[in-house]
Amino acid sequence: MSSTAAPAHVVRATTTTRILGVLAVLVVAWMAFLAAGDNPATQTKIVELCVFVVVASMWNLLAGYTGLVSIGQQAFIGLGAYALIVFGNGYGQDVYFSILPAALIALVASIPIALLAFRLRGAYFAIGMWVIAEVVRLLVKQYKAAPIKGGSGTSLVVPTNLYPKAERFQTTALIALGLAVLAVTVIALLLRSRIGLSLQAVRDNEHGASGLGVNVYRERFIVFVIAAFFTGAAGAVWYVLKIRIQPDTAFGVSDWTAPIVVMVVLGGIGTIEGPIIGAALWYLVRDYVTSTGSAIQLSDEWYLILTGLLAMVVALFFQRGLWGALSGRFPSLQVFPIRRRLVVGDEVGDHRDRKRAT
Amino acid sequence: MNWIQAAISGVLLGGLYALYATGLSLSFGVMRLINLAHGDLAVMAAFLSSTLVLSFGGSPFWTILVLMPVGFGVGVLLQKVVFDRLVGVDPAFQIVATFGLSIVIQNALLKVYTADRRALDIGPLKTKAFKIAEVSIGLFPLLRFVVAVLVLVSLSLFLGRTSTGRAFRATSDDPEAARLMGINSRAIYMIASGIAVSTVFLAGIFSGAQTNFASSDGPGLLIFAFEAVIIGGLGSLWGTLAGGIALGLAQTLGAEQFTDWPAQLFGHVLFLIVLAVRPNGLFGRAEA
Amino acid sequence: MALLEIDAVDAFYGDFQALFGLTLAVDEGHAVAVIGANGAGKSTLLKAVAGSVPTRSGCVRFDGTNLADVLSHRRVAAGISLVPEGRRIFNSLSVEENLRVGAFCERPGPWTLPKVYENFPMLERLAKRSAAKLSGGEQQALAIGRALMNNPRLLLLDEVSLGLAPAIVKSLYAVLPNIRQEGTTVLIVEQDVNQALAASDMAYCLLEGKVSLSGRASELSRAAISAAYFGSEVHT
Amino acid sequence: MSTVIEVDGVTKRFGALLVIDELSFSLERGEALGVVGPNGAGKTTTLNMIAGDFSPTTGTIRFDGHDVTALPAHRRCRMGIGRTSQVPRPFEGLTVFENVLVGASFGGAHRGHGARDVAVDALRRTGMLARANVRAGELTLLERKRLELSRALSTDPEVLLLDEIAGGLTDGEVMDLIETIKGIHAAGVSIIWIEHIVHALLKVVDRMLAMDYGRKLIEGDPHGVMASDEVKNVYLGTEA
Repeated sequence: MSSTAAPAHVVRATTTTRILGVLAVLVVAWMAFLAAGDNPATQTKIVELCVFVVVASMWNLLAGYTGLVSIGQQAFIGLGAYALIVFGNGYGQDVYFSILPAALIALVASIPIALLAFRLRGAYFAIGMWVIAEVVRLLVKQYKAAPIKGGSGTSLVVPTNLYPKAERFQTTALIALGLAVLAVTVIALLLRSRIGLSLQAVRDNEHGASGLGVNVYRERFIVFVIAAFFTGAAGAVWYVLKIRIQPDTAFGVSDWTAPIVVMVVLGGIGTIEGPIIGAALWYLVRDYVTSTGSAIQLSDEWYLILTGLLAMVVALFFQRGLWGALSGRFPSLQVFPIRRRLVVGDEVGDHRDRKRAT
Repeated sequence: MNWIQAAISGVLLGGLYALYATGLSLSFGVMRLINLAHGDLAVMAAFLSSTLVLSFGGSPFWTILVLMPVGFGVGVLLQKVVFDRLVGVDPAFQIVATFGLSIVIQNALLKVYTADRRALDIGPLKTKAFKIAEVSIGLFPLLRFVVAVLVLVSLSLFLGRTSTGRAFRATSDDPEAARLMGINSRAIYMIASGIAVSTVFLAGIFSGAQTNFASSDGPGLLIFAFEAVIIGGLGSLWGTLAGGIALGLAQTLGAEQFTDWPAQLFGHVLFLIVLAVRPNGLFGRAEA
Repeated sequence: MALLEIDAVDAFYGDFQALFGLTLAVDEGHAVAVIGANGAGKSTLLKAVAGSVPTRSGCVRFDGTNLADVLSHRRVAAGISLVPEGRRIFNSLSVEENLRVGAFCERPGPWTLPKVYENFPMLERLAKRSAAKLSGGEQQALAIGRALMNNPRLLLLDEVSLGLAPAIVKSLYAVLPNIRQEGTTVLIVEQDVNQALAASDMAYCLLEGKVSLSGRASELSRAAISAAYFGSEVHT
Repeated sequence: MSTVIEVDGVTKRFGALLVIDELSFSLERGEALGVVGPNGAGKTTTLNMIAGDFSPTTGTIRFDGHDVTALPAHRRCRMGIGRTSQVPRPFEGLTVFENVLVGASFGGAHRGHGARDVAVDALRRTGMLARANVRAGELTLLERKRLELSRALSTDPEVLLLDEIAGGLTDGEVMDLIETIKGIHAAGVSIIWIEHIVHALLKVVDRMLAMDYGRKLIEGDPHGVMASDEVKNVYLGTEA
C-alpha cells in the first residue's frame, strides 16, 4: 500500500441532517405528548399511523433496497397478531410483554418462508409470498379450537379485563410510537452500516456487488428476517388496540399490503423518509376525505378507486415519489445521515491530485 | 369410487384454471409482465354478463360472443394506456401499477354491483350429469373443460401456424431481433393483451355460471392462475393445461381426503412443494 | 445516386461514443466492406442504419430519404435487412419458422423459401429442427437466409465469420454472388479482412469510430490495411 | 515464481454452443498476461469463469493451488480475485467513495477505518480521489473505467482480471490508464488483461495469450505473438 499523505476521515452528518434531525425529534416528542394524553381518538390515530410507518418502512427496506417486492407481508402481521392472541388468551400472559415474543415468532416463521420464496424472482417472488400468506391464513382459519377460534375470529381478553380503557389506549399509543421510532432507527443504522452499503450496491447492480465480495443471498436473508420481526411486532401492537381479530383481515392483502405499497411508492421507494411521509400523507388525506362533514366526503369505494388510480399514476409517471423527487432536486436533503462524504486534507475536489496520481 | 369421482372433477376443474392461466402465461411469456388485475378482469366479465342477461334476457352463453371481443378491446386499451409503460420497467412498479388497477376494478365493481354475490343462470344444464359405471360426470364441467381445451388448441394453432403467431414467438424470444424482421413489437404486445383479457373474460363467465361470484373474488382467481402457470412451468400452453389440471386434482383429491379443510389449501400446498422440489415447474424447461 | 449515405454521423452507447462524424456512401448494386478491429465502431454503424442505435448528429439517408424518424421495423419494410452480430436466431422456432418470420413484411422479390434452400442446402435438411439445436455455421446460414426472405434492397452483414471455421465461412461467402446477382446492395462488416475484401468492390477501414482508410477493395495493400487496422503503433 | 491461477482443461458449453474448448493456461505470481483474439474467441467467458460468474462445463480452475471451480463469485473475490467488467456498471446511487468502500468492506473484509483507508488508497492509485464524493451515476466513461479499477483494487486482489478496460477511451486517456495499470503491476499484483487495443497491452504485459474458437492459439513473448502468422491470420485472414 502506498503512503497516505493527509489523514482521511468520513463525514456523515451535515447541517441539513442536524436541523432536520432536531425537527424529527420534535415531531416525535409532540406525538409522545399526544400519546400520553387522554384522547382515545388521537391515540388510535397514533397507533394506526405508527403501525403503518413500521410496516411501510419494512416493506420499503425489502422492495427499495434489496429488490424483494413482496405482496405477502400480511403473513407476518397475522402471525404476530395471532401469536399475541395465543400468549394472551391461551397462556394468560400480559399482552404488552407478549409483543416481543410475538414478533420473534414472526421472525422464526420467516426463515423457512425465505428459503422457499427466495427460489422465485421478481413478480413471481411477489405472488409466491402472497400464496404463502394465504396458506398461513387458511391454516389459522382451520384451527377452530381456542384460543384461535378459526375463521370467525376472537377477541383479546387480557387487556380489557386487566387495564382500564384509558390506560390501555395510552400505553398502546406509546408502545406504537416507540416501535415506529425503533424500526426507523434500526433501518437508518442498518443502512448506515456496511450491510446497508451492500444493500444499496445490490439494489443498483446485483451482479457487480457479488463481484466485489458481497454475499447477495445472505444480505437479502438478513433483511427479510428483520422485516418479518418488525412487521410481526406491528401486527401485535395493532391488535392490542383493536382487540377483535379475524384471519381474513389480519392476513388480508387489501387491509395491509395494498395501502402499504401505495404509501411507499407515493412517498418515494428506496428512501428512508419516503414511507414515513407516504404513511403520514395517507392518513391525513384519508381522514380528510372520508370523515363526515368534510368538504369532499367520499364513500369507501370512491376513496379506494382514487387510491388505486393514484398508485397507477405514481408507478407509471412519478416513480421517484415525493421524497425521491425532492432529494433529487436538492441532493443534500436528508434526514438520516447515511451518506458518507470523504475528506482527505484538501485532496478531494482538488484536481491537481488527479494529475499527480496518473 | 369417490376417489375416481374426485379425480374426474379435479381434471375438469383444471380446464377452468388453465383458461384463467392462459392469459397470464401469455403476457408474461411475451412481455415479461405480470398483471395483478388479471383475476379482477374475470370477475368483471361475470358481472357484465349478468347485466347483459338481465337487460336482454336469454342464457349467459350468448354474452360470450359479445364479451370476448369486448375483452380483446379492453386488453388493447390497457396495453396502450398502462402496460406499454411497464414493459422492461423495474418489477416493483409493474406490481404497484397493476395492483392499483386491481383495486380500481374491485371497487368500481363494488360501487356498481354492491357487495352481494351473484350467479349466472344457465338453467338445467348446471345440474345435468351422466353416469359411467358409478361415476357421475357433470355436463357443464365437461363442456367447460372442452371449451378450455378448444381455446388452447386454437391458441396453439394461432401461435404455431400463422404469421402473426410466429411473430409473437419471435418477439418473445428476442424483441430486438424481431424488430429487425419488421415486426412491430408494440402491436404484438397489444394483441397479446387483447388475447389475455378475452380468454380471462371467457374464464370469468364460465366460472360465474358454476359458482356465484362477488366483486372481491379477483385476487383469489389470480392466485389460481398464477399457481397453474408455476406448477405447469413457464413457456408452454400445454404446460399451463397440465398445471391447471394438477391444481384442480390437488384441490379435489385433498378435499376428498380431508373433508373439513378448504380445497384451495391443497392447491397452495402443491404449489409450495413444486417450488421446493422443482422450481421450474413440473413441465418447465430447465433454464426457464 | 448512392443507395445509402451516411453523413457526419455521431453515435453513442450511453456515454460511450462509438462513431465520430463518420461519413461513407454505398452505391446501389455494390458490395462494400467495412473492416476494422473490435471496438472500431463497425457494428454500431450497421445498427445505426438498421435503427437499433440512435444517431445523435449527422444524417443517415436511404434511397434519398432521411431515416431519422423511421422506426427500425419500418426500415425493414422499406428494404433494409440486418444479419445481426451473434446471429440472434429465434431459438424456440424451427428453422423453417425462422425463415418465415424473415418474410414478415411480405416484400415481393426473388427470395422465397425454395430459393433460400437452394442456396443453403443444409437448411432444407434441417427445416423442421429447432433452431437452437443448429451448429454455429448453420445458425449463421439461417440468419442470412432469414434476412434474404425480406427481399431487401440493402443487406447488412455483421461479422458473418465470427467464431466459424474457415471452410464454413468460405461456403457462406460463396452465396454472396447469387445475392448480388438479384440486385441487392450489400454492406459487409468483418474482422476477417481477406474474406471481406475478396467479396466486395469498395472497402472502408474504421479505427476508433472514424474512417482510417478507404478505396477500391482490390487496390488496398496489406501494409496499408495493417497500419489502418491496428493504428500506427504496432510493429509487425 | 509460483502459479497463482491455473486454468486446467476447461470446456464451457452454452446449450449446444461450444464456447471454450479444452483451454489450459496458467498465470505466475507477479506476472501480467495479455489475452487477445477476435470477438467470440471466448476471452470474456474465460475471465468470467475465473471470477466465478459461472462454472465451466468440465475442467478445473485453481487459485493459489486451491480448487475454486465451484465457489461463488463473492467467495473468490474475498480470496483475492479482483475483476473489472467490460461495460462498467457502478452502483449509481452511491458516491465514488461508497462504491469503492463496498469492495474494501466485503471483498477486502476490512472494517471501519481500515476499510476507509483501503478505499482512499485505491482511489488515490487510480486518480479518482478528487471525485470521491461524486455520485457514480454522474461519471464520464473514463471515470467509470477508473472507478471499476479502483473497486477491484479495493478488494486487495492478488490477481486482477481486466476486461477491455481501455476500450472506448481516447488515445490520451489510454496512455493515462496504462501508467495506472503499470503502477498496480509494479506493486506486485498479478494481472490477466483482455484488450483489443494492442499497443496498450504491449506496454504492460509480460506474456501474451492469443485465443480463437475457445482454444489457445499461441502464447509467449508479446511482440512475438503479435507478429506471428497465427495471429495475423486470425485477424487479417489467411493470405490467398
